[in-house]
Parts: sequence; C-alpha cells; structure tokens
Amino acid sequence: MKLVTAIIKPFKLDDVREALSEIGTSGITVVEVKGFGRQKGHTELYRGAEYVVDFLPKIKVEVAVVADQVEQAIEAISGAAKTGKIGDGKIFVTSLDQVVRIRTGETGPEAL
Amino acid sequence: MKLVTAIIKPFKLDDVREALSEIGTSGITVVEVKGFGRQKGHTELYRGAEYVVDFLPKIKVEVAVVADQVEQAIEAISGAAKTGKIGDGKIFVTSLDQVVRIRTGETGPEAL
Amino acid sequence: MKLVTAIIKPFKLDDVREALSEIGTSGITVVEVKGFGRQKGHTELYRGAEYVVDFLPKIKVEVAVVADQVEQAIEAISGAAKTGKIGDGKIFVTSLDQVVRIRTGETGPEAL
Amino acid sequence: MEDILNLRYALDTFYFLVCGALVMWMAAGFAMLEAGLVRAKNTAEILTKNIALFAIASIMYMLVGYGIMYPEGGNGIIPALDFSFMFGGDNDPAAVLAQDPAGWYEGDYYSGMSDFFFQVVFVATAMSIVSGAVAERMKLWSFLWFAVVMTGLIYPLQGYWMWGGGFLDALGFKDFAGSGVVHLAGASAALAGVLLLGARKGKYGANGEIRAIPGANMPLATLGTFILWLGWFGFNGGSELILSNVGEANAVAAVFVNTNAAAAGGVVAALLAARMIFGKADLTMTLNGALAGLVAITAEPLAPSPLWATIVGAIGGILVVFAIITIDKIRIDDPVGAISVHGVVGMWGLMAVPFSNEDATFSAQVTGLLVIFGWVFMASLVTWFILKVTVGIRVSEEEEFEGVDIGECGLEAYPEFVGSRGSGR
Amino acid sequence: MEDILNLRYALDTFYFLVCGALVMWMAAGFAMLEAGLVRAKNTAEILTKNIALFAIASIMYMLVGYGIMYPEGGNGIIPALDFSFMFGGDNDPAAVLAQDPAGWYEGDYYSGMSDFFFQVVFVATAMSIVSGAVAERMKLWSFLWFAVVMTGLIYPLQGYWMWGGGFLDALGFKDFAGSGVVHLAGASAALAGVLLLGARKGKYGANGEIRAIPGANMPLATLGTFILWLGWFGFNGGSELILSNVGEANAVAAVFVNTNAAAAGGVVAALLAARMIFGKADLTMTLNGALAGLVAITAEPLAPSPLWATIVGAIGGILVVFAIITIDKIRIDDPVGAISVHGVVGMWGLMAVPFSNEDATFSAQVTGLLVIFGWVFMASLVTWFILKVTVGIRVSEEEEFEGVDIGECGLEAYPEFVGSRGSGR
Amino acid sequence: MEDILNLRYALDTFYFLVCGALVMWMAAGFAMLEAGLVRAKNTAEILTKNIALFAIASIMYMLVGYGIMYPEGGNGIIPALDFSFMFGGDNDPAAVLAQDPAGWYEGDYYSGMSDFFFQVVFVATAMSIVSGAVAERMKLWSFLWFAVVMTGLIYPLQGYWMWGGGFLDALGFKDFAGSGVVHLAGASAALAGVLLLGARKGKYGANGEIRAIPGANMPLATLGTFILWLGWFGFNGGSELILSNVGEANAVAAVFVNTNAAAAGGVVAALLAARMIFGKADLTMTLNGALAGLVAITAEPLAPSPLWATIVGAIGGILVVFAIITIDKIRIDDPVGAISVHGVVGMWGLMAVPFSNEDATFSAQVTGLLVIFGWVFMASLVTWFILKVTVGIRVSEEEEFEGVDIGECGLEAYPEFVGSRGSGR
Ligand SMILES: Nc1ncnc2c1ncn2[C@@H]1O[C@H](COP(=O)(O)OP(=O)(O)O)[C@@H](O)[C@H]1O
Ligand SMILES: Nc1ncnc2c1ncn2[C@@H]1O[C@H](COP(=O)(O)OP(=O)(O)O)[C@@H](O)[C@H]1O
Ligand SMILES: Nc1ncnc2c1ncn2[C@@H]1O[C@H](COP(=O)(O)OP(=O)(O)O)[C@@H](O)[C@H]1O
Repeated sequence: MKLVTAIIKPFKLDDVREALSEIGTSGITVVEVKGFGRQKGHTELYRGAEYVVDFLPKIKVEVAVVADQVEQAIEAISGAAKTGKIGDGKIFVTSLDQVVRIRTGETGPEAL
Repeated sequence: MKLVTAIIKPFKLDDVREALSEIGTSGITVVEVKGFGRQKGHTELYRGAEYVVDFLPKIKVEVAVVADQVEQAIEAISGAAKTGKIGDGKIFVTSLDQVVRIRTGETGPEAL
Repeated sequence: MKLVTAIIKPFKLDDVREALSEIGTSGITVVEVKGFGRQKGHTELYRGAEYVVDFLPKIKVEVAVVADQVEQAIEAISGAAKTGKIGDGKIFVTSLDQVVRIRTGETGPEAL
Repeated sequence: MEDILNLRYALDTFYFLVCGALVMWMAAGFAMLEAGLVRAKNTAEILTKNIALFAIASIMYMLVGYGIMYPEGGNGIIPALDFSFMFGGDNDPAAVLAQDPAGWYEGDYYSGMSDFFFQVVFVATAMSIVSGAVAERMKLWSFLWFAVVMTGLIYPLQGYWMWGGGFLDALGFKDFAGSGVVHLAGASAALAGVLLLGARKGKYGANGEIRAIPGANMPLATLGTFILWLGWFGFNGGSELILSNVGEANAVAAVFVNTNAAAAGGVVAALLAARMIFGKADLTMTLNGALAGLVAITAEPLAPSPLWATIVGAIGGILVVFAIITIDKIRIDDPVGAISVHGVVGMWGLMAVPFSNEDATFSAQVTGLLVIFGWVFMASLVTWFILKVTVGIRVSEEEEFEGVDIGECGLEAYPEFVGSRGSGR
Repeated sequence: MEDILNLRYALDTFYFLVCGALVMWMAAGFAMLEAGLVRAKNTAEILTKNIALFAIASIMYMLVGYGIMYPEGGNGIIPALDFSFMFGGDNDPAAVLAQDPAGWYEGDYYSGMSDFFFQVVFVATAMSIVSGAVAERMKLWSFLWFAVVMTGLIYPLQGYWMWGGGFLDALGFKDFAGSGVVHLAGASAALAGVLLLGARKGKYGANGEIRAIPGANMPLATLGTFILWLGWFGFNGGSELILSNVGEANAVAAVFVNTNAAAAGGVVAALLAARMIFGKADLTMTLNGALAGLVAITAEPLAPSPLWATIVGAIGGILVVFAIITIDKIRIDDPVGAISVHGVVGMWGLMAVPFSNEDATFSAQVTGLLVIFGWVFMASLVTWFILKVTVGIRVSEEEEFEGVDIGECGLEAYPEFVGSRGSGR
Repeated sequence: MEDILNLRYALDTFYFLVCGALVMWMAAGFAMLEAGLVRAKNTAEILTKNIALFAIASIMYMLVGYGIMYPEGGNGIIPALDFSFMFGGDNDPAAVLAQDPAGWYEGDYYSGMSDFFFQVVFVATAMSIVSGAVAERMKLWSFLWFAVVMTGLIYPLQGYWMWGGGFLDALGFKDFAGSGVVHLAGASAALAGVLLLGARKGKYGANGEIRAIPGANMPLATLGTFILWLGWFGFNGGSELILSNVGEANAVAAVFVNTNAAAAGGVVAALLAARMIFGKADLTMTLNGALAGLVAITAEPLAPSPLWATIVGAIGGILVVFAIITIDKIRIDDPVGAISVHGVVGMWGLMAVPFSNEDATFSAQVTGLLVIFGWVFMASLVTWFILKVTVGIRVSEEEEFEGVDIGECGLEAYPEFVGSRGSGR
C-alpha cells in the first residue's frame, strides 16, 4: 500500500477530489499548509517594512491506495491540479507498512 | 523505527493521548485535518445553496515508536478512538529511516 | 529520495528556512502542529479550573531531498533550530518512492 | 408655560429614547461576550439564540408582557391586564399640556411609546443572561420556547410586583435599575435551566476533576464587555426616569459616574483576586469583574458617593471570582459565569442598598430577593421541565461533540479557520 | 420667548446630531456584516472599501452632492445648484430668534450644519449597500471611482426629486426615511454593478449547480447586524426632523418602537422561513431578516401601530429569504444578499406605506419606486460600463483565486489563522 | 425663568453625559484596534491592559487626578489640590437657579458630576494611547503601575496647566479638545516607554533590515477605528461645553461636521499616499489615516470651514504615513503607530490652529507643544526608568517568543484557531 501526498493550489482541491473519487479511491485527508518550491513567493510591504511572503498557501492532500493504483492516482491528481503555471505543486509517494480501519479492526488493503 | 499516524475523531484526542502515554510512548504530534473515508459527509444548505460538507474535521495523531511497539500503539489507539460508528478513522504505519533529537543530537531509537 | 520532517519551535522557522536554502534545497512545506515530547507542557488555570497545556505549538517542516543530501539537511536543521533547551524538537527521515512535479510531469530527483 | 412643558416633555422623552437605545445595544454585548466564551463549534448557534431572543422579547413584551407589568389597578400580586399597547396610541398633546405644572412629574411627562421602548430592552437583557449559562448543549428551539414564556409571563409578573407598583414596591423593596428584577431574575431562570440540563460533556471528569473549556475568542468577549459597559449607562442612567431639571440632571449624572466607578472597581478587584489565586491576570475573570461591578451598583447607583460606588463594585468583583470557582466546584456548569455575575452579585447589589440609601431596609431587600428568586426559579423550573419531557432540551451527544452549529444552524461560525476547509476557497 | 427658542433650537439640533452619529455608526455595521460574509481571503479589501467609501461619500457630498440635493429653486427635475456649503456658515442666531414663533418649524429651527451631518451619513449608507453585492471580485479602485459618482451625483439627484422638494415629493410619493431614496437606490446601483461584473468564480458550476460559498466569520456578521439595528434608530428616528414638543416627541418615540418591532418581526419570520425551507436555523438568513424588517419599515415607521410594524417587518423577513434564493437561482451573485435586503424589501417597504398612511397612494408609490430604480440603475449601469471599458472592474482570475486582499491591499486579514504562517511569530 | 434655567441645565448636562459616553466607547476602540494590530499570541494581554487601564484611570482620576486638574486657586504651575470629589456632592439646585441668568454660562450651568464623567474618559484616552506602542513585550503589571502614575499625576498636572486655567491657558495656547493635552501627552509617554523598552525581538534584523510583523486581525483593527471615529464626535463635540442656545448649538454641529470631514480627509489622503509609496491600498495605513485626521482636527474643530477641516485631516493622513515609515526606520518599534498618529499628527494639529483661529499664535502653540511634550516625556521617562530598575518592564525573551498571553494571562486569545488544539473540543 502506498500513501500518495500531493501539495496543490488551494482552489484546485475540488477538482482533485473529484478526479480521485472517479478512479475509486476510498477516502482522502487534507490539511492547509504553506510552502514554496521553484515558485519563490514575493515581497510585500506592510506599513512600509518589507515582508517576504515566501510561504504561499497550499493544500496537502493525502490518499492511501493499493500499490497498483499509485500511477492512476498520480495521473488523476496531476491532471486535475495542473494549470501549467509555476506553483502547481508536487506529489510524493511513500510506502505504507500497515493500514488499520479503527471501526472494524480490518487491516491491510481491506482497510483502505 | 516506525511512524504510526492515526486519523481520529476530534473529541477522542484526550483518550488517545492517555492510551498512548500508558504504553509509554515518549511524545506525539497532532494537527487538525479534514477528511472523509466511507463516512461520506452530508449535504447542508447555506442560504439556499447546496453545500456538500464532504470533508469532516478530524485530528491526525503522529507518534514515532520503535518497531516493537507498533502493535501496542495500534491497539492503544484503536481501543481509545473506537466508537463503533462510521468515521472512527484509520491508522497508517510507515517506516522511519532515521530520527534525530535536535537538542542533544542523539539519533535512532535513543532519540525517541 | 528522502523526506526530512522536522518538528521545531515556531520562532525558529525563519532560521531553519535560511539554513535549508543555504544548502540548496529546492522547496519546503510547513504546517502548524501541536505536540509534546520530553517537554511535557504545563498546567494553567482557566477560570479556576486546571488545564493541562500538554500540547505546545510547534512547526512541522517537510523538505524532500535526494538521498545524498539527507545528512546535510539534518545538520542544517539541527544547527538552526537548536536552543539547547527542552522542546527543541525532532527530525524524522522517511523514504520517498516517487516524486512528481505537477506542472511539468517530471519525476524522480528531477522533480525536486 | 406651554412652551416649557413641550420642551420638558420632549427632553425627557429623548433622554429615555437615548438610554433605551443604549440598553438595546447591550444585546450585542451579550451576543459578543457569549460568542467569545464558547468554543468555536458552538458559536453560530449562540449568536442565533441571542438575536432571536431579542426579537422574541420585543414581540412577546409588546403583545403580552407590557400589559401584565404596567397597567394600573392590580391588587399587588395579580396584575390588571391591558393588552392594548400593540394597537398604538400615546399621550394626547393637549391633555399633556393641560396638566397642572405643579404635579407635572406625577403626570404624563414623557411619551408612553418611549416608556415601552425603554422597558422592552430590559426584558431582553434578562433573557440574554440565560443564553450564556445554557450554552453549548441546549436545543435552540427549546430555548426559544422558553424565551417566549420568560419574556411574556415570568419576567413581567415579578416586574409588576416591583416596578409596576405591586406588593414588593409597597414593602419598601428598593431596586433602582434591576439588580434583582432584571439580573437576579435572569440568573434564576438560568440556574433552573442548567440544573435540568446538566453539564457539558467533558466538563467534569470521571474522577471528579474539573476540566477547563477555554472560550474561543477573547477579543469578542472583551468587545462584548465594553458594549455592556457602555449600554449600562443607559440601563442605570435611564432608570432615573426624569432628567429635565437641575436636581434630576444631577441625579442622572451621578448615576453615570457611579456606574462607571463600580465597573472600574469590579475590574481592578477581579484582576487582583485572580492574580492572587491563579498567579495570572485571567482576562475572562477581569471581564466578569467589570460586569459584576455593574450588576452590583444597579440596585442603587444614585445614593452612593463615587468612592462607595467603587467599593460596591470591587466587592462584586471579588465575589464573582469566588462564586465562579465555587459554582464550578459544585458542578453547576455555566460556561460564561452568568449565574455568578448576575445572580450572586445581583444579590450583593440588593443587599448593598441599605448601606447608602436610608430608605432601604435589609429585611425588605431580603424579601424582595427571595420573592424574585423563588418565583423566577420555580416558574422557570416548571417551564424547562415541561420542555424537557416534551420536545427535549438537550442536543444529542453526537451533536454536542460535533458542535451545535452544524446540528442546529447548518453552518459553521468560522468555516475556514479551524485547520483546513473542504471547498470554496 | 427668546429663551424658549434657544432651547428648542438646541434640543432639535442635538437630537439631529445624536441621530446622525448613530447613522454614521451604521458604516461600521456594514463593514462588519460584509467582512463576516465574505471569505477570509477577501476580508481586508472589503474593509478597505467600506472605510474608504464612507470617506469619499463625506467629501463628495460636502463638495457637490449637498449642493445638488437641497438648494431651493430647482424646477423639480433639474435642481438649482449651490456649492457654498464647503465654506461653512450656519443660521445667524439673531435672525433665528427673530423668527415668528408661530411659524417656527417652517423656519430655521435647527442648525444647518447638523442638517448636513445627518444627510451625509445617509449617502454613505446608500453606498455601503453596493460594496457587499460586488464583493470578492471587483477592483478596489474602480469601486472607489464609482463611489465618487454615486455619492456626488447619482444619489443626490434622486434625493433632490424626493427630499429636496422635487417632482416626486410633489407627486405625493411617501418615503419617510428612505426605503426608496436610500435602500432601493443603493440596491439598484449594486444590481447594475453585479450584472456587468458577473458571478464569483466557482459560484455556479458548469452544469448549472449553485455552490454555497460560506462567509468566514459569523460573529462579525452578527455584530454588524446589531450595529445596523442600533444605527437604524437614528436613521428612522432622526427622519422625523423635529423633537421639541409633545406631539413630535411622541412621533419620534413611535418611530423608535416601530423600528424595533419591524426588526424583531423580520428576525422571527426569516428564522421560521429558513427553518421551514432548509430544516435549519440559518443564522445568515436570520441576520438578513433583521435587516429586511428594518428596510421594510423605513418608508413609513410613524403611522403603523406596533403590531402592524411587526407584521410589515415579518413580511420583509419572509420576502428576503425567498428573494435571496431566487436571485441566486437566476445567477445573480450577491454574496451578502444586499440586492434582496435593500432592493426587493425596499420595494415592499414603499408599497406598504398606503396600508397605514392615508396620505399615500399606491400609484404615487409605484411611480416613485420606478423613478428611483430607473434612474439609479441606468445611471449606474452607464458609470460601471465606462469603468469597465476603461480601467476595468474585475480583478484577474488569478487574483480572485488567491484572494483580493493580497492583490489589492498587500496584506491578509488574518495572516496567522489559516494553517501555518511564514514568519513573524 | 426658573423653568428655563432648569431646562438649560438639564440639556447641557445631558449633552455632556451623551458625549462622555461616546468617549468612554473609545476605550473599546483602542482595545479592538490594538488587538487587531498585534500578533495572535499577544492579544489577550493587550485586551487585559486596555480594560484594566480604563478602570485604573477611572479610579485614580476620581481619587487624585481630578483634584489636581480642576480646583481653582493654583498659581498657574502648582495647582491647588482638592480631593473631595470622591465623596460626592453636586451643585445645589436652589443655588443654581438663583444665579443671574445674564452670567449664566460663567456659573454652574451643568452638573459637576457630568463634568467629572466627561473628564475621566479623556484621561483614559490618553492612557490608551500608550498601551499600543509598548505592546507585545512590556510586562503587564509594570504597565499598570505606570497607568497609576500617568492618570493620577502626569496627565492631570499638564491638564491643569491648560484646561484647569494654568499658565498655558494664560499664554493663549489653544487646544480645543486635546490634540496636545490628550494625544500628544499620550504619545510622549509612549515614546519614553518605547525608548527604555526596546524593539520587539525579530523586528530589526542583524543587518539592519526592518521586518514586517503583520497584525493578526484586520476586522478588529477596522472595527476599532470605526469605534474611535464615532467616539470622537463626543470627544470633540462635547468639548464645546455648552449646547443650549442657537450659537452654541451651531458650534457643536460645526464640530461634528468638521470632525467627520477631517477623518474622511485623513482616510483618503493616507490611502492615496500608501498607494503611491507601496503600490497597494494598505488597510492599516488607511485606518491610521482616519485616526490621524481625527487627531489633527482635535486642536481646533470649530473654526475651520468643512473644506479646511478636510484638508487639515488630509495633511494629517499624509503625515502619518511618512511618520510611521520614518519612526520605523530610526528603529523605534511602535506596533500600532501610536506615536505617529497621536504624537506627530498631534503636533500638526496644534500648529494648524492659527490657520483658522485668529486668536491663536504660532508661538503660543509651539510653547504649549514643547511644555506638554517636555513634561510628559520626562516625567514618564523617570517613571518608566524606576519601574525598569525595580520590577522590570520587559518580559523574558522566552515569554516574548511564546507570546505574552500565556505568560501574563495564562490563556490564549484564540486557543482553537492556530493549528490544532490540545483538548477540550
Ligand atoms: N523539495 C520540497 N520539499 C518539500 N516540499 C516541497 C518541495 N518542493 C515543493 N514543495 C511543496 O510543493 C509546493 C509547490 O511547489 P512548486 O512551487 O510548484 O514547486 P516546483 O515549481 O519546484 O514544482 C510548494 O509550495 C511546497 O509546499
Ligand atoms: N484512503 C484514505 N486515504 C487517506 N485518508 C483516508 C483514507 N481513508 C480514510 N482516510 C481518513 O480517515 C478518516 C476517517 O475515515 P473513515 O470515514 O472512518 O473511513 P472508513 O470508514 O473507510 O474507515 C477520513 O476522514 C480521512 O481523513
Ligand atoms: N515520539 C514522538 N512521536 C511523534 N512526535 C514527537 C515524538 N517526540 C517528539 N515529538 C514532536 O517533537 C516535538 C518536540 O519534542 P521535544 O519535546 O523536543 O522532544 P524531546 O525532548 O523528546 O526531544 C514535540 O512537541 C512533538 O511534536
């Protein structure tokens, strides 16, 4: 099982969620984060003092899938989150050793 | 070393924290997230417009433990977080390559 | 590729960001979390009732790097985040199976 | 002379309207105070309760309450009823001007409409006190039903006993602007509700420990307190009922000064008391201290010197800190401290009257206190009980955990602020 | 007699100033209401708009608007112009006191400066209505340009037609405090703007679905409503224009009572309507209900009995719920419901006058309504259109997604609250 | 005649009380403004400071300050002392009515209690100015000790020099409502505090760079500004001290109009200045602009025409933008801009008087300015210094990083909003 984590632009969340549900993922977890990659932020003035807004608001989307589904998930997310502009975000994939559904105690792919 | 990540109902946090401290984990990190699994959210009306509240508030609890303790941690969390109702949450386990305690520079299980 | 995750004191964020950019990491993601380790929190009184503030505010910094850079990143973060006092935080390292840059579709180290 | 009387009437009416508008503003104060002291997940609901109760009070008092409280001719216990106010009408100008100037202030010396306006906002104040105490767990609609009964019947009846010229007035009970008739009454209704309702889930641990449940928004709570402080100048200042000559103008000014002094005394005393007990400058206690000072002086804001007014307020400020701690200890869960501020300190306010006002007696004050508490508490208990066994008064455990905002109002007070949001950014 | 006249003049002037200050306070109400009903990322900008529009209205009305609206001698359609107000000057005391007391209230019976003060805050109110409707997507500077034209020309001209003694007044059109002249006018300008501007991105789905975009801060929205409620006592109460005798004092008091009653009716009606349609106690609808009640009574707050005032407000409260839903359905995107509250209910307010005021006729009311709507809508449409083709009125798609706060104001309203913050902790 | 005098006295007293209540409301304005402009972690403490300083000012001024500032018989520099106010007492009605109507306004023409009420809220205003400048790093209790000295001694003494009939008054120094006596005085005390206190950690980088520390809550800051704007009508309007005849009523009305005009001018000018310098519509500068306009007109809100009042305010608005930037550059860290708004613009206000008021001279204005600044700055410096070497004035570095809310008040202002919360949901 794999955990696919995507950092996307906030307003793309709805599209990503729909794209993921279309390929049949069973759930997702999101959190607001701030970050920067190549998109470096910009300078603002607040009351005359410079203010580097280097961290821009992003949404982190986590979806746990069976290993087979990883490619599909990446494609779904990339397709939905892409605007072609800088700051579109990144996807990270990590391995899950175990998954447990608390309510039933099911484990492994069953639990997804 | 393993990182045990649990997505639980917010009001269960205190119970989970206590259960974890009882089995002797040395620390935890929490963050508010929103998510959905089988529990699909519900529809609300805001000023007459439909509004799918698909993302429900959850708490994500992360606890790093030595490999031996994973089962214990899963049980502790499951036991404390379970209400038997849909939306109880999920537990994910990933492997940690390395852990460092910043203050002392200790690494590995020492650092937990 | 590795994901280096550090839990640090909030006011150290700027220093950590600078330290990381000096070693040439290409981006970071941060989120506010609460947590405790050996630093156990303290008791407050709110309107006369006891109130254990066990979760203290921390910042979680995530930076994805090529495997070679992990040590450097750990050192950069440790150096910048250290005050020598309890609560300085921890660093966790996990393996990344895959990284994708959404805008270009690049994958692997290219995408970092 | 007619010109003079016209002016007098106009000035006293205007004074009444301005004071009434200030009291109306207290509704916003209660709303903000309570919204600041509950958790974010229960905020929209408490806001809804506060605006709806003000509206209900306005309507019920117009339809029924005013006609219970003020018509002449009751026997002191049972009022004469007169529900004609809703159809309008006011003093006839010609008749007003024909009154003998000598007995002017016994006659119709200001607009009847302005009288209603000033009275109606008092009812709403009493009702506002209740909403805070039962916050975070009471069903919205049951609360609103209670508001109908409270503002239509329970409050007006005891109001009649005192201010409508009933038996408490005859007894020599003194309550200038309502430490008893408004604040203690509100707190008594709240206490009855809380007793039947029980504590919030998680407030008291299995092993008897008392858990703190911090309020979500301190600026709102502070704003609410400042609003109430401002509004109280109307509440007490308007209760002099006359402004239009030197003696009365002096009296109104003294009431303003003493009201401010008592609030100041309450703030400093509560701040120091909290500092001594907790080692910290607990802001919420300080805010409660301001309100305690205000409640304490309300029963007699005219007779005291500024110094004594400050002391009356300060004693209120100390009292409220201990009352909140004690009431919490005996497991009466009052999220905003309303029972302590308006009930316990309201009693202190009533008992403090004889110290500065020679016409007051301790026995009359005790009697008044007991009658108000007894009637409002019992009548409320019955009302709450009927609601409990019929429609229910408490939300489900699940709704309580999730927050009543979603369950009762279908929306969140701060949909974006707590962690991430689903959509709509 | 001179002593009497001095006092009368002073009292009426003071009454005007107090009411004017209350209306000025409504600017804060609109700012808070709108800041609560938009998303966090667009909050600083709406605050900037609100304070800037008030300032612009104050300046433009002083320079130009007042001189269009009130000078005597126009022909009913084209006003006489007199821009001397900016240089100051007021009634000469000696001349004032030399006036014949019999015709006192036709003369200069209160300060001209106080008259301006009361009038200028009305203009700002009309303009405040616009900012909410075009929120979250309109360019700040284009909005402010529009404010210049609206407060300098569009509003004053129709104001002259009615309150300045122009042809609508001659026709017998009745609009006591401005359901039409202020509220409908503001809503008409807003509607024109929204039509040219289009809906917010994401408000309407590709398949025609209507998406909810919840407001970020319910306590602010509620506070704003309470502020408006309080300010409205000045808005309607001051519009009686005289206080200083028994009959007039009674009238002002009646206006206060009815204004409160209508707001209360609006709250209860909207709460119940929302409950019936949505199954929940939608707080935002309840707030709109309060405002709807207030707008509805504004055209005639004096003649009704308290009961009828409550009903007029309640009908407004029901109307606003359906109007908001309907306007949303026809894809006019009004984030705060301003067009419904001030436009649709403003029309109801105008049409309700003849029910309680015998001097009013439905035909005159319809005429007035159409003239105000027609003029303000068309003149605004032209102004918006010119702005659209020159400087543009809509922010870029990217800025809209990111939030206009960063783009227009260079700062965030709550820089710390949404997730993590970059630096500065 | 007696009837007339009764009415006059009542009306002037009421006018004073209403204006005083409006000024009291400014305390809420400062609290909200400052709570909005600091970081979330320091919000509860600034709220505590604001409500506590108001209470301390009320008590100290009653006990000591009023008895320094206003008793007759001092020598112009050293006041006669009379601390009897705390025991109450007011003008005797019979004596009042026995006064010769010809010299009426030189006698006791309004309640002494109302006079105190109006004065006491002014002291609190001066003290409120200080809290913002020293925010986010000063110890709560040291600040409150300073408040005791400032409101009990430092402010009243210079108040005596000017408004108590001391040597500044004799010199022909003109300061209608206190650009100097209140605003510059407050700013001078603040400056002394900031100099001894130093900048917030992280405000200035090791390499001299100036870092922005954005305020946490823009709606609160905006609300605070609107509150201050409203309160200022009482502040300036009440300072005319008489209302009850045609000439005086005109004067009060002119003050209202000019106060509003200056605020409007300040908003527009600061908005445009910020736009030109920063390329953005900086909301916080716009808010400071409104306050700058108000401070600027305060020294002379009566004599100017509306147009000139607007210009005086506009110059204040431009000045404040440059002052804030400059003061920041010379590393004086003032989180809310209090020293710029009240100090720099306060000076401008004083110097602007001779342009519209022929009785004023530049030399007297400069003298007054220097005396107020000199005395308050030096006396404050000594007081702050004594506090620094005894109890200390600055919180520990750790407490500053963590936020003073936890350290000083033991609670958080928004316990739930920043990321996750520990328990209690
Ligand atoms: N190396 C990295 N480590 C952690 N997070 C990253 C990294 N690179 C990018 N991110 C996250 O992804 C978000 C989007 O990155 P983006 O600017 O699109 O990067 P790029 O242009 O390099 O693809 C950033 O705001 C940040 O949160
Ligand atoms: N496949 C998944 N990937 C990521 N997060 C998930 C996944 N499934 C569930 N979650 C998270 O766990 C929370 C609880 O899930 P729940 O509704 O109890 O799921 P289930 O009923 O499938 O066990 C969700 O709100 C979501 O945050
Ligand atoms: N075992 C753990 N699992 C998860 N998070 C941890 C763990 N230990 C520490 N943390 C996180 O690191 C933060 C800093 O920990 P700290 O108190 O410095 O730990 P220690 O003193 O053990 O190094 C904590 O607030 C918590 O968020």
